[in-house]
Amino acid sequence: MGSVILDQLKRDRILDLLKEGKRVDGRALEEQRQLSIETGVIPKANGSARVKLANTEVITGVKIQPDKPFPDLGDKGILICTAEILPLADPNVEPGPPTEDVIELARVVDRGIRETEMIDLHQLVLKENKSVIGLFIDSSIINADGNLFDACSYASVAAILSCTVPKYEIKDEAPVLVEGVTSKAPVQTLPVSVTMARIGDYIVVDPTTEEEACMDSRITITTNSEGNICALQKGGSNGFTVDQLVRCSEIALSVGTKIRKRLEQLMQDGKE
Amino acid sequence: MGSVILDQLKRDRILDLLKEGKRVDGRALEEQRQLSIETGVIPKANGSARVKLANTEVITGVKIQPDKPFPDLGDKGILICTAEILPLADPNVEPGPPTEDVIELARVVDRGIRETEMIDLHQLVLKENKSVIGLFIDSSIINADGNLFDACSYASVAAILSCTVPKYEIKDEAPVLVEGVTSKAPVQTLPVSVTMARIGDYIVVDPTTEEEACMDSRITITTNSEGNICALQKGGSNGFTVDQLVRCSEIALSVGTKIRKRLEQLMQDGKE
Amino acid sequence: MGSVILDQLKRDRILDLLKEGKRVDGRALEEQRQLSIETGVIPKANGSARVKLANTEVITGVKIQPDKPFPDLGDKGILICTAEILPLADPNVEPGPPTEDVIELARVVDRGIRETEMIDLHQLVLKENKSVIGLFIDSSIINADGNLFDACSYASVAAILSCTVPKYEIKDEAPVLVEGVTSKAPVQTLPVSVTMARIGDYIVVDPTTEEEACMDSRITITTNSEGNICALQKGGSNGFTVDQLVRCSEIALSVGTKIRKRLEQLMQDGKE
Amino acid sequence: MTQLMTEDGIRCDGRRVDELRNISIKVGVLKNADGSAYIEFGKNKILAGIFGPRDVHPKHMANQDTGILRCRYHMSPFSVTERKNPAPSRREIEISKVIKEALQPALILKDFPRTVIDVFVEVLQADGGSRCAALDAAAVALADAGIPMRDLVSACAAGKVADRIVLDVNNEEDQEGQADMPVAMMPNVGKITLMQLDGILTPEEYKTCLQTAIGGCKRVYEIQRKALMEKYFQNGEQ
Amino acid sequence: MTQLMTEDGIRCDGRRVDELRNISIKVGVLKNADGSAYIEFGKNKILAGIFGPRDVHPKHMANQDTGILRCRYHMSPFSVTERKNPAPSRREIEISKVIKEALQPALILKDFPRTVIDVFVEVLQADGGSRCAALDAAAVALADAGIPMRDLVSACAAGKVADRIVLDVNNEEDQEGQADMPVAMMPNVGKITLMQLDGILTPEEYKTCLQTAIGGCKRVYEIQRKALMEKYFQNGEQ
Amino acid sequence: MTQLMTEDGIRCDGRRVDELRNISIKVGVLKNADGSAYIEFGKNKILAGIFGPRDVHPKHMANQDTGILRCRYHMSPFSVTERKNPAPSRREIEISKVIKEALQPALILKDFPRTVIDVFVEVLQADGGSRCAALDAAAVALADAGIPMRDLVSACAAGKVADRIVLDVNNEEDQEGQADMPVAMMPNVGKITLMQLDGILTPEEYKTCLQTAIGGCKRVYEIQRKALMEKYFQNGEQ
Repeated sequence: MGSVILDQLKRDRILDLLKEGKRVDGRALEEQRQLSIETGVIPKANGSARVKLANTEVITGVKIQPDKPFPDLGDKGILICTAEILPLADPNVEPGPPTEDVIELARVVDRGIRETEMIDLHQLVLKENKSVIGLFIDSSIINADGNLFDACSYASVAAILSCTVPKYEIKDEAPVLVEGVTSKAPVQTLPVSVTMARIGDYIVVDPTTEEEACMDSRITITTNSEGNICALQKGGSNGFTVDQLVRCSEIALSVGTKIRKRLEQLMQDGKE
Repeated sequence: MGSVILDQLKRDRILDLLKEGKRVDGRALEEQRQLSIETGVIPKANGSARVKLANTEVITGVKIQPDKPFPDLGDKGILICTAEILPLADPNVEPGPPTEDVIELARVVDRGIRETEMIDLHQLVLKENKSVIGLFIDSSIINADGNLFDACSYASVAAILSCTVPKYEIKDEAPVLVEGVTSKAPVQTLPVSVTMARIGDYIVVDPTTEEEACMDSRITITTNSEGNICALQKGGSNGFTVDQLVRCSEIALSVGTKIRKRLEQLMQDGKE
Repeated sequence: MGSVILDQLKRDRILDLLKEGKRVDGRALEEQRQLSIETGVIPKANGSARVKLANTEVITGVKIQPDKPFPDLGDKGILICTAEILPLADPNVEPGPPTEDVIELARVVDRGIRETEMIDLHQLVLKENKSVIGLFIDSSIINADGNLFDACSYASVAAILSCTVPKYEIKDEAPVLVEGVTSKAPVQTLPVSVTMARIGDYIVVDPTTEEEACMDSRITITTNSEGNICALQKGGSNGFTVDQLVRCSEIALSVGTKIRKRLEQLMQDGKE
Repeated sequence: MTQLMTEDGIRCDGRRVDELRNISIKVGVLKNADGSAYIEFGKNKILAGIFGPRDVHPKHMANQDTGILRCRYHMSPFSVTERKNPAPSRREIEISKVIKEALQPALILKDFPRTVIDVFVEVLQADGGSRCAALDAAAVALADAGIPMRDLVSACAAGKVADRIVLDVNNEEDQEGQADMPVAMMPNVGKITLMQLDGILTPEEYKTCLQTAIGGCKRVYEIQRKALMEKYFQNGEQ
Repeated sequence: MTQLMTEDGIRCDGRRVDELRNISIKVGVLKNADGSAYIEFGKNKILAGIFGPRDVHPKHMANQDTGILRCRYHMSPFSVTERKNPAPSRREIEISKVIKEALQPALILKDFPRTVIDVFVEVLQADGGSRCAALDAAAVALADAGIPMRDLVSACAAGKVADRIVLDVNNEEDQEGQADMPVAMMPNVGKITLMQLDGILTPEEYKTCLQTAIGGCKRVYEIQRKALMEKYFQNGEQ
Repeated sequence: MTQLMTEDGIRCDGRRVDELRNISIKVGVLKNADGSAYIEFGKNKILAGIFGPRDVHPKHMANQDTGILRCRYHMSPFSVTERKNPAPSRREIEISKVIKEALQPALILKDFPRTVIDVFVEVLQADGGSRCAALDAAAVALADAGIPMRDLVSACAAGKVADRIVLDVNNEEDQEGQADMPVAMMPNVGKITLMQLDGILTPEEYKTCLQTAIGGCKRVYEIQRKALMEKYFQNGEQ
């Protein structure tokens, strides 16, 4: 293969640059790539968004439909986030059931939205224990260039913010659509995830595929509008020191604040 | 392998014969193989048929049972056609989930019956939106020698014609069998599919496995009793000219008429 | 590989010993290995047991919950036995869907309990045709050293004997737990399976993995408290003579009687 | 609840306790298979087709030292009262295994290293005793494929119905009777290669039931033999 | 029930019987793919991405004598009214097959033995005629990937609505109309490479419908060509 | 709704905020595995078994340059309140991945190219913190298998309950508390190798919670060490 040697050379080059405070694509260590957020891209969905983090690109759609609640969670609506790396997004991805990487991705996105309590699920109950409203938030990654976590997370949040929630009523024990009446999703806070990679002793924000290939470990931290830390996932085959973990939480808060402002704008204006 | 050379030799030989208006098994180009249709071969099924197109042989059984209607189709009964090439039918078939070829086969058979509106599905409703009668028309191919489309299609149609439909009534919200009362299936028209292969500039009806192995493309056209064209599927890794497609539709109508006479006999007499 | 030669050498050695009435581990031919049965090992389950047959070790848990009855079996509760050879139990086992060996294992254990009518399933009906109690008896094999049949069977029976069955009542058409009221499982008889291997002309009871690797064939016979033969399964790629089959039934009865005494003790005392 | 036996010992389908259902076997019914047979055994209608010895796919399953035997017992969706899902059930997987192990002693797989013999059984209509009928067809199909065999394998169930031991349990008897014991044997070698039991038998009944099943196997053997003779000798072939 | 056509022959979306929906195609929209295109065809929004010719995995699928073509047509869960399960449905598997067979005549796979060309199509939003739109995007994406082609493949459906033959059937017309006939062709070679029909047509209508669809394909071809020109020539590239 | 803490800071299971549940570890409990351990951590009952370094199946997964690590975290159907389907859930697949990544830094896989080390964890009874307990057992089992390690891996969760940071969150606290933060570390190397968080913490609480978890890991480490010592030195083995 020779790939081991090549990988090592790439890592050396990236580390050399990091020592000078630089990255391959010219960014500062704690700088995100160019982020664009566009909503309403899938008019047939109840909500949708297209997010680009430079070359990483994802489209998320929200489908809203009545469902049965989970057992023992009869007083809450349903919220499910999924993700798929489309095979056209990455030459190394093959069609088939989700890999462990994709399952982790979807679950981290899901927890970021769930644990911050972004949506008040209690407001999505039609009849307790019998019928609730379900939000299915599906992300299709159409080009993969690193940090799928944040791209899917921002796209999911933006898609929810853009949602038009149809009204359902219970008639004869069954939920019936009330035509022409809609509302916004009951949003309580704005979760923002920030993903960082550790390469040697350096923490870089929003890693590219190239950086992910030679990183030691990865961390995704999601914060809410109140400046709290609400969800966290360490990944990758090495670890972090405690100091690094504290530093990462600070970066997540500061970078997150900038992103949140853009999402707030989106929420108020219906567009950026 | 050498199989490429062999395949080419076989194709050359078949084409040489076609130039003289002949086929390997002595048939004319637009001549079907010997067709036999036998019904009632699986007495435990509600309807059944065994069809042979020379060495291609299929057994189809119909099971009729109450079911829930599809959402948004609450005023229609259920009709589902499936097919399996049994592994004993073909040395190249392996047990396992259906391949794309088998899925196409089943869906083409299904559409031939569905699109001609052979069965009046509105008559199969027990209680609108709640309970309907389902017809499951399953074809087991027991020897494969080409043109599985027509063999499964004729067997499915004949099995439906031979059906004894049990009577169900709604009691306490649930369908209950009424013993001893049966009827025929509500048949409105007789769909007949005709499958043709293009080999070079020649169109041959009812291709064998040998002919399919060297054909350019394939077409299945289903017509109804009124002489209309109701379903069509082009297959194979090459195409047709417009003239060929018009010619194919004429062949489908003329060959179909002969087959339909035999099916009408079957419908009237309960046997050929 | 050379494994064929090695296997043959092992078989020769085992057969040589058998001629002298001995086995590799020093047992007599009709002697079981050291059996230990411990119940209540999984307090969160409704019943549980850990069984060791020397190095073969299994943990069985019983979960009891309301369920819908099977169609046409509306007057009976549900009983389902499963088994999994955990990948940590055996270097040759890989994670994944159950193999044919494991499916046979689970079904033989299931039939031993079902066919002896150990549990009066009629007593597990909450509302006929609508709601019944289900017993899910799942065995996890944690170390495999032959004769998984008997280990799983004893563990399943012991776990059932140790069960605390919660009480359910029907309210508003749905089963509701009645807190604080429990009963024993409605046990009618004690099934005991005895598994034997034929190696050459010898029948050995409770074969080890080593013996199974060179046996000709296998038989599992389950008897009930009344001394009847209630379930039987021949396995392995060779056969038995009629005399051997009669002899096996006698061994199953005599060895089974000893095991049953221990299970009866367990039933009366709640422990051995 | 059907009455399974009259006071005169006549069973629900009119048979006596020691009577087989009608059995007919046709050999060589499939064009593509290397060997095949079709059996009607009571209301059972079952096809068996053989491929092999042939190369193994996937290759890593091949064994350098011996041929391998694979078996698939499968029921068509329309073969039973309630439509069967076409995906293999746990029951079908278990029966595939016991059929394979019942046929294996009759074959000399060591003579065909690195190859596989595939036995495919399709139950077109199921009645009581379908695994025995499937085995009877499969054994004949193996012979039709020209595969060297130590002996045929002949199968028949016995059971207990209305407190009596009966030969060849039918569907109603299987559902509502007291015991069902499918048995397969190599009739000339005298070895039992398949045996199962569901139900309750005294030790004495167990022996009687086994002997009754063996009697059935031997009668099935004659029918199998005749079917092969008809194909290979009466027609003047071979 | 929507009224599908006014007395003046105006369709439910305002089009005349021979009018296409709006179509726009962008070439080279995906960074990682070897070639790509994005099409909006009415309300259809579809991406196509190409990888290859490249090594085949798993290796045993490779063919020594020719390259192979694989195709996946897939719908995002949010692409249709009721959320779609992400696992491939039987419908998606069939459409993948007919799309593959529609593209294959345009390729010269023999020139790339032992390799595969992968065509991945993702339907982000589905409207009537998604398989035709998918094909239109896939053909352009193949060209964008620099894969030698005998011709483009251009696809468009025709159908029968309110007793009239119409071009480019939309979603409502597909659901409630009388016939839908998707057609794909190599416009310069003059060969039809995909054709399906669901619905009821007289023989005369069949011919008219086919000609109508072909007319649509030719207009789609111009749009495809223009999209490729825009990328490769107007921008001064190549 | 359980009351999770009394006014005196006593938790629902009687512990103080900085108190671990009872932990016991037994080493070498499985005969067939190359290394194994059994842990009881509160009501968690978990087995870990190790095979390897050994050949990789399927072979194409082997890596010429390094050994690989595989991990399966699995729950027995009877391990939780409502019977669990035996097929692996998405949750189990994610936990398998984070456990694998938590153990990997402690191993020197480069020394075992072309091989695999398999870590199989079975949760026989689950309580809060099962992934930490699983890791604790797995690390000890790796040591028991004689696999060279840079350090042990010790895991323990902290969390927030009734507005206080607590050590070692139990099941009720996990369900109804405010935050759960599982942490794993190499105690001598001082590296955190697993960290997750579900719940809401202020930045200050985040630091306290992390330090609390680390304190727990260190106490777990002593228990792991003692368990290994007991097997390898007190019994006079090695």
